[in-house]
Amino acid sequence: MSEWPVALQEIIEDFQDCFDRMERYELLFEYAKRMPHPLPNEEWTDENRVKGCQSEAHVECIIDADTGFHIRGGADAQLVQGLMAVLAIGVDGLSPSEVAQLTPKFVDEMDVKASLTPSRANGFLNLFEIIRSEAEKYTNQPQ
Amino acid sequence: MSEWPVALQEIIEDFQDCFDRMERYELLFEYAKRMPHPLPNEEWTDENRVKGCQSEAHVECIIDADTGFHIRGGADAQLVQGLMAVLAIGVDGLSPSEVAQLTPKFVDEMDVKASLTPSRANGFLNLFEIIRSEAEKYTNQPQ
Amino acid sequence: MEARIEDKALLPSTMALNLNTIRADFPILSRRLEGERKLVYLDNAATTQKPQVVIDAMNDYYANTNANVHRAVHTLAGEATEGYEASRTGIAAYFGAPRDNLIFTSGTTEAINLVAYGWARANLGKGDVVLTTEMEHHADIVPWQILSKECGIEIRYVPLDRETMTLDMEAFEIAVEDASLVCVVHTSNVLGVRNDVERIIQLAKSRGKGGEGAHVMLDAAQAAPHERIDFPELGCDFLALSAHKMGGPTGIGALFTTTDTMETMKPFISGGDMIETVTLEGSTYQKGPHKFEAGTPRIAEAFGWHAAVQWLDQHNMEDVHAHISSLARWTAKQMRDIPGIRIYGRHDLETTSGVVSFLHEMIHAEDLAHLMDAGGFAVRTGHHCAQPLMEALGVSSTARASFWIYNTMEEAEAFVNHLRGVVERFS
Amino acid sequence: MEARIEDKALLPSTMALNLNTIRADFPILSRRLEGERKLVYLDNAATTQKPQVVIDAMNDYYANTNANVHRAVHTLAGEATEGYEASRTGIAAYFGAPRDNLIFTSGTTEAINLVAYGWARANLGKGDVVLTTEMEHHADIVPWQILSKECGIEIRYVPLDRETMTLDMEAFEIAVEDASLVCVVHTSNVLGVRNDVERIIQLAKSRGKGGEGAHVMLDAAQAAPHERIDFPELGCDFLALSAHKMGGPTGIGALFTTTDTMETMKPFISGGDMIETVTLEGSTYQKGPHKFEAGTPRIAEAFGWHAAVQWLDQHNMEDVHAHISSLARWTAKQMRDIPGIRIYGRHDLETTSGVVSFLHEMIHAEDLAHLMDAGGFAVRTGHHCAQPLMEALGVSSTARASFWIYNTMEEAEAFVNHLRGVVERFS
Ligand SMILES: Cc1ncc(COP(=O)(O)O)c(C=O)c1O
Ligand SMILES: Cc1ncc(COP(=O)(O)O)c(C=O)c1O
Repeated sequence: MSEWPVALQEIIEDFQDCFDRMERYELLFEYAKRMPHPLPNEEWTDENRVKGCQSEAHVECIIDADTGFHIRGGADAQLVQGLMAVLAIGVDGLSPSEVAQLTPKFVDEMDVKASLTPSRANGFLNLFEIIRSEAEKYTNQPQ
Repeated sequence: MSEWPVALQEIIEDFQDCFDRMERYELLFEYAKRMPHPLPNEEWTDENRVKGCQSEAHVECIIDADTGFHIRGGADAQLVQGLMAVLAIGVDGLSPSEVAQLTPKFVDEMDVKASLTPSRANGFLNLFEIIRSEAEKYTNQPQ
Repeated sequence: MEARIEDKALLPSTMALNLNTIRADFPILSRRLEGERKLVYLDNAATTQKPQVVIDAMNDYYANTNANVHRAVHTLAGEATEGYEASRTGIAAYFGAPRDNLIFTSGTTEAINLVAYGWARANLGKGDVVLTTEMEHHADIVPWQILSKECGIEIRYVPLDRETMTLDMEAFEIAVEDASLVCVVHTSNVLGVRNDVERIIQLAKSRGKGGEGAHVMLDAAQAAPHERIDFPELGCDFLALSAHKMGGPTGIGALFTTTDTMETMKPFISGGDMIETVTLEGSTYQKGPHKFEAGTPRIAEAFGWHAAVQWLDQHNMEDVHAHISSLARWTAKQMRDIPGIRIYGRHDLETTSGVVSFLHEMIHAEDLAHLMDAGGFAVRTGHHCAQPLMEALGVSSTARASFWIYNTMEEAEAFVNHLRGVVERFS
Repeated sequence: MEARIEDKALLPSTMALNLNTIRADFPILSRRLEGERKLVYLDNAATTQKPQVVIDAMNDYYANTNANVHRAVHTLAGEATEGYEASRTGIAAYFGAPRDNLIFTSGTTEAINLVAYGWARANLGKGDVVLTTEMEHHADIVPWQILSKECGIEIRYVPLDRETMTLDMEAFEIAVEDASLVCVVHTSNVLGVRNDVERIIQLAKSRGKGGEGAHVMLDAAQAAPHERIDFPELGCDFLALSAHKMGGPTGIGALFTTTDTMETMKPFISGGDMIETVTLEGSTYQKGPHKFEAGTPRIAEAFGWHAAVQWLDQHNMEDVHAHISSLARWTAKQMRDIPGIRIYGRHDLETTSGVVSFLHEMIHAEDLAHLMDAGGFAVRTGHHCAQPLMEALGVSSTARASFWIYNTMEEAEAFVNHLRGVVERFS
């Protein structure tokens, strides 16, 4: 099951080292600052909005022939932005087909899921699904 | 507490001799046939209707200077008519002031109350109250 | 004459249900009445009893989870929201429907009012005909009468065929052509008759509104406890239900409607939770069922109803129906032999539900109900909120015994015997 | 800096309540969250927890009594009807009102909709002004917006005085003169502010509608759990409430209205039980509250709510209010010392309810609620169904801690300490 992309695997381990929910939240706040490709507020639109989040969250995917898959995103709540950053760092530079094959199960391994309320979890799943299906569009692998 | 008018006291004892609810119902059916002054269907009007009964029940009071207080009444359900007859026989010929002082407690002593549903009990209490207040109007005793 | 045991051959499928375990699930069935009399509950068409799992689900909600749902972050609110929305999913699935076809209401009555206020007021007007029937419950008559005064729709009633005690389908076929909306009771709460709803829907869709197709609303209050209803398969536009008639709690029910139709509905009850944004100038509404669910929802009730459909789902509803229907048909058959008893309904049809309406030619219906109650038998009497049907039957009320899943052949026999005794003693 | 114990001198009247026995009555309060953390439930303005007696009353109803009410003859139906109507009497009496002033609804939201559909649609039209406020819950805004589109009434809003965080009463005094109906929230669910409802009613009655006197509707959803409301004494025309905010179950609430006003109301939700007679040509309606209570009522819920008012009635509501209010005021005072925290509301007034709305200048409200939840503290975040008020406050949401009768000083201290820790660690 630990067949996660390397960067994601590292993040998972980072979270597994946390002692409790407060520490995991602290780490998420940390990650929120490390969003590799932030999406500035001015670019937040209805189209790139993630539905099902209570707070505002926006995301876009870029696929670059040379550097691979990238997520641009931003959120007003830090915990949301933290989750977004985990994903963005975890998949940064992968091929679209690698991203398309990802499952959201890594969140379980991070032990963060229990700390997410259902509405937050839904928001996260929506986010994940946006990214996965976006990646799928660009993937050459049919099926 | 057994300060009931003689006729009513006899009826109460009649009911107390019953073995169970079915027997009490049988007795009420009997009494239904003994309504001293029946009110024929043709005389059933909105004015003399007893509210709060599910079935139709109608009642009128007559006060005769010589023969005293009398109840004329009729109902389509026999149990209602039976209760009406108990009351009508029990107070027949009393003075209005005697009737006005009556309480509906005699029904408890008859053991019939437990056999009355609340809506039926309400119907009976309405009936009783119509008769009592009618009697009160004709009573010389003030207060 | 005692109930004839050989007639129990009518009851082949009862075997499929384990009535002992079923009865053990319902705490109230072990209640003793005055004089240690056993309760024989035969008022199921008014409301059914609740299995312990339903009571427990609500208990557990209040004792461990209770919080207001939606827009919530804390643990309890998260659990409550999850459970509430899982209830929507589970209940909808029981009716074969996607979760966003289910609008929670306080019952069938509010569900039909939602069709009237939410859909009909927005989509019908002068010249439109709402076609309903003489067999309806008041819940499917009065809202249309009120609406007709307000916006000029015309109401027409398909008559009861007094011979066959079923809807006059020839009259329906003609009347449907003018109808914009057809509102029919799926299964009658008085006669136990199941209308041919498949045909009604098919006719309404193919010939309704001059061939354009009419909308169809089914009042399934009495059908849901009897058969497995698949909302999408039926193909009607609206389906109204109450939880309390199918083992669930009071205070909750549903209107099922299709996504397309839902989009043409105006908000009805409004307030919090159904809006997207509110400004002093105006508001925008949520999409889907939430648009019609204003305010704090019936949270505990949703948990309870969910437990009820899960409980029902343990059983094959065809077996359940066969059991209930054959109890009712056996009982009706026996009752016909009691002098002076007259039965209303079609108890020769296998589709008939658990309802037996009856009268005695001499004993007033209300007296009958009292005399049955004295034996522990809970039967209802009155117009059953169907005065136009009473009118059609030429009576002002009936007594009604109605069976459900937990009733037994022994109860049916005891009922018939007690009734026979009552008739002998009191007529 | 730790919470200053000496400030507890603010809490003189807490002594009057035995919090240990009170807490023992609420099963959920002994629940442990993830990691054996104690639950500190501070989301009482959204919904309160339920004492065991309320849960038991509904249990007992379902396990021993359950039957449909009214028009009923058998034992269970009689007991259910008696209990249901005793609930109406008991709940009405708790609010000082005769039983036939109480119309059961599914909550405050439906109660206000009943005023809009049942009274306003029948009595107001073009040229009439409905005066409400910027402080309202959406339940007291959206129904008026919908009505205004339909029948041309005009809505005006009394502004919030942003300085004092109370209603701008000068603006009210002027605006009331044109108003036919005044709809005001008794106690704000966001600010905890109690409006001067006595004066509002007095002004509306003396100066409203050009001196003729306006009708007044109070949204008492947040007031009922806080103070003893005497409906006749208040002298308003409508009072809307929810059971679930005062220890009762979900799915039930009430509209109180006077006999005279009730007579001027049209039926709203229609169907069985609210009619006198139904014929194919038309129907006549019942008198009194039944006219507005169509269909199978919320029977178990009425039993539960009745138990809740009986439970509350054991306590002196002035002590209860003093306890809750001083907890909230103490907490707000401590919180003002936490760097970056901003409080919304007037916590210098003794009339303030148990609500403390707050924000941190750096930490998003939703993050704050998660971080508090991690400590076991259930607080809510969002617009609290009061977007116009948020707009007036210049924010899009707040975090909100709200106290009720069972909350303790220790919980308030723990809350302040955890919040201080969160702010230190996360900002
Ligand atoms: C002030 C106020 N009004 C109305 C409501 C709506 O109450 P309910 O959701 O119970 O209908 C609430 C509760 O959210 C409230 O706080
Ligand atoms: C056929 C039918 N329709 C509608 C209703 C109304 O249901 P409820 O009272 O639960 O709203 C009933 C129940 O009385 C019914 O039997």
